[in-house]
Amino acid sequence: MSHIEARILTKKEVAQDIFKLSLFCPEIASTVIPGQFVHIECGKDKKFILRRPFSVHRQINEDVFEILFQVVGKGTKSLAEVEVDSCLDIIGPLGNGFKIPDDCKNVLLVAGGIGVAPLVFLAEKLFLSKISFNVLIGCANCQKVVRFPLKDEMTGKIYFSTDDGSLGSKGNAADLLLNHLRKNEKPDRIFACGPEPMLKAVTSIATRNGISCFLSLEERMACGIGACLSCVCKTKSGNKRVCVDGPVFNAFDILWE
Amino acid sequence: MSHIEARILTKKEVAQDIFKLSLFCPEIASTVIPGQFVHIECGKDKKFILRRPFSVHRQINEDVFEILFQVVGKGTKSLAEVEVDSCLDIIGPLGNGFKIPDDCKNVLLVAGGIGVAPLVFLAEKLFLSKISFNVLIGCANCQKVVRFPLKDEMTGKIYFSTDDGSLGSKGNAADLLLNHLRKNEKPDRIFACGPEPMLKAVTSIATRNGISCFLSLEERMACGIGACLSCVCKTKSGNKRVCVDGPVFNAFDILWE
Amino acid sequence: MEPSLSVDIAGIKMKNPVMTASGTFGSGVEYSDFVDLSKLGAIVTKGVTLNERLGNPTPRIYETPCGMLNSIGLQNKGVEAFIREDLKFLEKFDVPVIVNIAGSTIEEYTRVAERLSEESMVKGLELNISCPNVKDGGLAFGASVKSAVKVTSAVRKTTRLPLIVKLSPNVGNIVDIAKGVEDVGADAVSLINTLIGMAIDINSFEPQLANVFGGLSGPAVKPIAVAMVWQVSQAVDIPVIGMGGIINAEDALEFFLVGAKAIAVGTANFIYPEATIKIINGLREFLKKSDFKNISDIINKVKV
Amino acid sequence: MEPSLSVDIAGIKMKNPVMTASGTFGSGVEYSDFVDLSKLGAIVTKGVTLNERLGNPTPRIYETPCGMLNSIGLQNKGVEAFIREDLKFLEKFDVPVIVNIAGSTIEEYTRVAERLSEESMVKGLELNISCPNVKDGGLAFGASVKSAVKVTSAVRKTTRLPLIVKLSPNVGNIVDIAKGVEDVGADAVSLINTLIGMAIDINSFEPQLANVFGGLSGPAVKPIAVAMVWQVSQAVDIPVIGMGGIINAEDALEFFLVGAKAIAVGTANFIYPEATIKIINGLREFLKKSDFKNISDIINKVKV
Ligand SMILES: Cc1cc2nc3c(=O)[nH]c(=O)nc-3n(C[C@H](O)[C@H](O)[C@H](O)COP(=O)(O)OP(=O)(O)OC[C@H]3O[C@@H](n4cnc5c(N)ncnc54)[C@H](O)[C@@H]3O)c2cc1C
Ligand SMILES: Cc1cc2nc3c(=O)[nH]c(=O)nc-3n(C[C@H](O)[C@H](O)[C@H](O)COP(=O)(O)OP(=O)(O)OC[C@H]3O[C@@H](n4cnc5c(N)ncnc54)[C@H](O)[C@@H]3O)c2cc1C
Ligand SMILES: Cc1cc2nc3c(=O)[nH]c(=O)nc-3n(C[C@H](O)[C@H](O)[C@H](O)COP(=O)(O)O)c2cc1C
Ligand SMILES: Cc1cc2nc3c(=O)[nH]c(=O)nc-3n(C[C@H](O)[C@H](O)[C@H](O)COP(=O)(O)O)c2cc1C
Ligand code: FES
Ligand code: FES
Repeated sequence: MSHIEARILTKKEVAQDIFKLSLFCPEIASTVIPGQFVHIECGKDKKFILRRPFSVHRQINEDVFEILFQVVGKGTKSLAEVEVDSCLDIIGPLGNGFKIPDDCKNVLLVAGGIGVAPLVFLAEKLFLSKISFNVLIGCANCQKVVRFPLKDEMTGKIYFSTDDGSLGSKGNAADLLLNHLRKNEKPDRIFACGPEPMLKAVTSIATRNGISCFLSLEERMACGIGACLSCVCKTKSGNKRVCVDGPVFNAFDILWE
Repeated sequence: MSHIEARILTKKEVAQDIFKLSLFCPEIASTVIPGQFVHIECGKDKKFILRRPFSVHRQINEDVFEILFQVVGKGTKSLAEVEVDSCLDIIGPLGNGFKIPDDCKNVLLVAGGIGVAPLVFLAEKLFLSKISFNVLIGCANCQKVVRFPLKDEMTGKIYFSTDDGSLGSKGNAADLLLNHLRKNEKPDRIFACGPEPMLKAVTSIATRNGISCFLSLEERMACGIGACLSCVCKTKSGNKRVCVDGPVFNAFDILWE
Repeated sequence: MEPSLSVDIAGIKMKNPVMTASGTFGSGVEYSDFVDLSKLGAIVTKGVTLNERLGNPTPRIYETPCGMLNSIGLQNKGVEAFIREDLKFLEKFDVPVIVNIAGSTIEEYTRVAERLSEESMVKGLELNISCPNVKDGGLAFGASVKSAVKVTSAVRKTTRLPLIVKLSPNVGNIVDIAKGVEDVGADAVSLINTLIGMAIDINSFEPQLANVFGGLSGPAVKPIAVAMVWQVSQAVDIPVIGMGGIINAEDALEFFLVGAKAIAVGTANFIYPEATIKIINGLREFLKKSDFKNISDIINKVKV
Repeated sequence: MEPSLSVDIAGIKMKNPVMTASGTFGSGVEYSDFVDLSKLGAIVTKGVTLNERLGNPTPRIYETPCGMLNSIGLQNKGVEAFIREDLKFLEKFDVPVIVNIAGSTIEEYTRVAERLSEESMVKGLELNISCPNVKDGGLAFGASVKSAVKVTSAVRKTTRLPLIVKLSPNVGNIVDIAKGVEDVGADAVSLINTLIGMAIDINSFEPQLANVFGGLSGPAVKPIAVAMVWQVSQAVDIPVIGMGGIINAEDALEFFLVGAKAIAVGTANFIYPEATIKIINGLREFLKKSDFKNISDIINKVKV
């Protein structure tokens, strides 16, 4: 875990209000695993005082990693305005990350909206581990769709759905999942990330189909390192902190409110 | 009086921690008179919420004016970091300005430190009005000295003093004034701007020598337009607001605390 | 159809629920270059006392994180000069004028109230019993239920004008005080006044304000103000005027949602002289966008 | 010569006057990657109750202008697990541990205090009678002189450990409360806890916190905290521990100048995990630069 200044190498608006930053930061890039996140000071100016958590989107090499984020409020707005070559104050890598069991052969990744961010990193790791996978992505509309940068040689297929049907099938990620399970071989495990209603729906589908399922959760965070207890979620084994006990949890352990 | 966005045309560090900005702002540049000031939002980020007042340093033409400022705290620090071509949110022109009576023939300008800012504009007006003048400038040291950009054809002479003797005579602006009055013809009027102790000293010298004397005062300001009553000074005719009743006052009216 | 912003606060009819906060808008004249005063819900003038007051020594303000301290100390020219000059100027505008009044004794409050009640221009009185900036400026009155009730009922007897009591946040029991003044005839309460604060210059070791203490205002205090407005609006039946850190329409909406029937804009005027107008327009836009017909549709509609 | 930062707070010897604020530093373990815990003046742990508490539902925090609201609600694993796990971990560091305790009843306070007094690792107790986030979490105790005195004297009888009482700013008479707890044996007071606040999501009309109210902390509250520390430190003879919005050494200096003998760092830890260490270094630099030999040379030295 480092607290460090990371230089911004590139910045790009990859879809409507969705930005990608690549950061030079060997301390984090060399050790991070998929599902982990970084805690970023989004404005030096102290108009907002707390950091904001973002998943690591891709590990480019030992020195560089990327984040992908959507502008939703003042912190992300300010982050979208940073300049290339300036530095960000970052703490990371944080959290537990996605665990891929050895006997996993066939995996399904399910993303809702910006939930795609950590799954790209995971897909790349799956590819390296020669585990086959498919990707289901639900988005609001085609303008919000982020390219899922699979290398050509990757085995995974990507399926899209949009709420308005402007790309892929019409519907949300859960619809897409239902449909996919109907037509395809049952995966060994589902990894999902996205808004809470979608995660709930995915969990219940996984339950009904008896598929192991892991979710990356989001909660508002202050410290990001387990001290403030702001980010708890209820689980079968009591309150857990999303920042250190998660953000990835076994879906069947979560007690939804 | 306008509330307007002014584009920054140039920015320059003209002396240690002293910056000059030129601003494109016809509304203000075309109407401002020497001694008036502008009220500037120094950071869009709201980390500090109040504007900061700065004298107009020069009227370049009908469209452009300059300010000259010293970095002393967070507002001026942030202002020193603005980028050329970005815009500043400005209210102005504010305040009464220096009055030059018609029978004025020979004027003395006395500046302490950054107090030089409004006097350059005044000097240029005096030159255009064909009124002869001299300038006395006291500074901390030679690194803090700002060039007083008199046109070659201008009649005025400039004398410097520094606290450490690194430029001109050793001493402060009041010493310089005493010395000057001893050797030269008595001016019709003194215009002075600088820190309070210096203004007090100048006032007492002017009093003893029976010279009319006008001062540009500084007080912390919130509104800048006469509403909040934060910027008052005591005068023989009661409390006056530096922002609208001043910033220029007859030195003999001021009741120093 | 344009949504309706008009409200009636204790009989004062306002085009919209956006007022100016006392002491931050002068008497209106200072802002008339930036704001068409007739477009405001109401103008609340700066605090007026019986006789002229010079206020506190300078420095009188200091900026703090997302806020400011002030210790103006009720500088004003006294009620007669106020009527002669400030009220006179406001005659040409079509906007209700509410006069904020302060005093050192109950008698001073009642005399000022009586005098202002003779002026047809005055549409309401706001009783400042919460100024933290002068030893005798009313904070004492606002600090306990007993004294707040005493000054309110005394003023109530001298005027038929709508009477707004401005509450102090520097108390443990703002709800009790609100109920107390309601019981003795206050037509509305307004809150919050400033919070007692202090700042030190670590180079000179001197307080940043000549008066040592000052009143904290601005965005920093907004969460405190919203909480108090919510607590008070649940407890009283008279209208609540909310203020404290309102910079934009979004901020104002928080106050309406927790029960404010009108809001006042203070420190924001210093930052953006047109803040009041921007807030009025922003509220109209919000209602339109969300298909509300009337500002009252959102008042007290927080889901708790 | 290096200036001396060491202080003695009610018999607790500290290398420097920089403590952690309860609830913002976990039990220390969470920060041990960033901070050498042995370098701190003292660690004040998060609030401990007799039995495990689950705390409030989420969202538990919300950011406000230059501040934050929290409604954690005293989540903790209870005093036995705390002793077993957290205290155990802290054994390997050379730093005084002060345990913040809370309860719903006086009996709960005394039982927790009694139990902790058996542990040699515990160098002091901080009585949280000011948590605004649980109905029964002590705010009731901190709201009046009478109840503050009652719980303080009860705990006093059960422990010989240095007893710090943490005061609420949500009162009109913090000075009276401070004097009251001093009279019944408090060895020090610490202030301020958080201010009651609220924020509304104007899109969903819901409060930003599931618990509706939260406690405001961070730079926004600093001027309020400085004013209260000054008022209290003039009124009591026991040491005052100052906190509220301290981000850097300059902020800390304001508190020392108005009479704090030590300070605590809260919200700043979330922003910069090394904030405490930076503040300690900053204080040392300041003393050196200004030729002070001892931190006590600046305590209570504001020129008023
Ligand atoms: C472990 C983790 C990983 C994340 N990874 C990504 C990512 O890769 N890309 C991405 O775009 N976003 C990610 N998020 C969400 C991201 O942190 C929030 O969008 C961001 O904090 C909002 O900040 P803001 O200042 O723009 O919004 P604010 O103005 O603070 O609030 C706007 C909205 O965002 C919500 N929000 C605020 N903080 C959080 C939070 N911590 N988690 C969820 N919602 C929040 C608020 O409730 C509000 O509805 C992640 C969150 C977590 C907890
Ligand atoms: C009418 C007027 C004209 C001015 N013209 C100029 C100018 O041309 N060039 C220039 O460099 N400065 C000028 N000043 C001073 C300038 O406004 C302050 O230096 C500036 O506001 C400091 O802001 P800050 O945020 O950097 O300092 P802060 O961090 O706010 O404070 C740093 C120091 O500056 C002092 N200060 C803060 N506000 C003011 C103020 N309004 N006036 C005086 N001191 C203040 C503080 O007391 C403190 O000691 C003028 C001030 C006035 C009132
Ligand atoms: C400079 C200044 C002067 C004030 N003068 C008065 C006053 O005379 N009477 C009064 O009742 N309130 C006065 N107030 C308090 C404001 O009316 C308002 O209650 C407070 O500032 C909170 O609102 P805000 O955060 O929007 O400024 C004053 C506030 C400021 C900042
Ligand atoms: C997330 C959070 C949790 C807190 N928990 C406690 C607590 O358990 N007990 C307590 O006495 N104070 C608690 N506090 C209050 C702090 O100790 C401190 O008094 C307050 O935050 C002001 O300091 P700051 O502005 O530096 O944060 C908590 C504060 C925060 C922000
Ligand atoms: S964010 Fe502080 S415990 Fe998770
Ligand atoms: S700055 Fe407000 S009256 Fe002068």
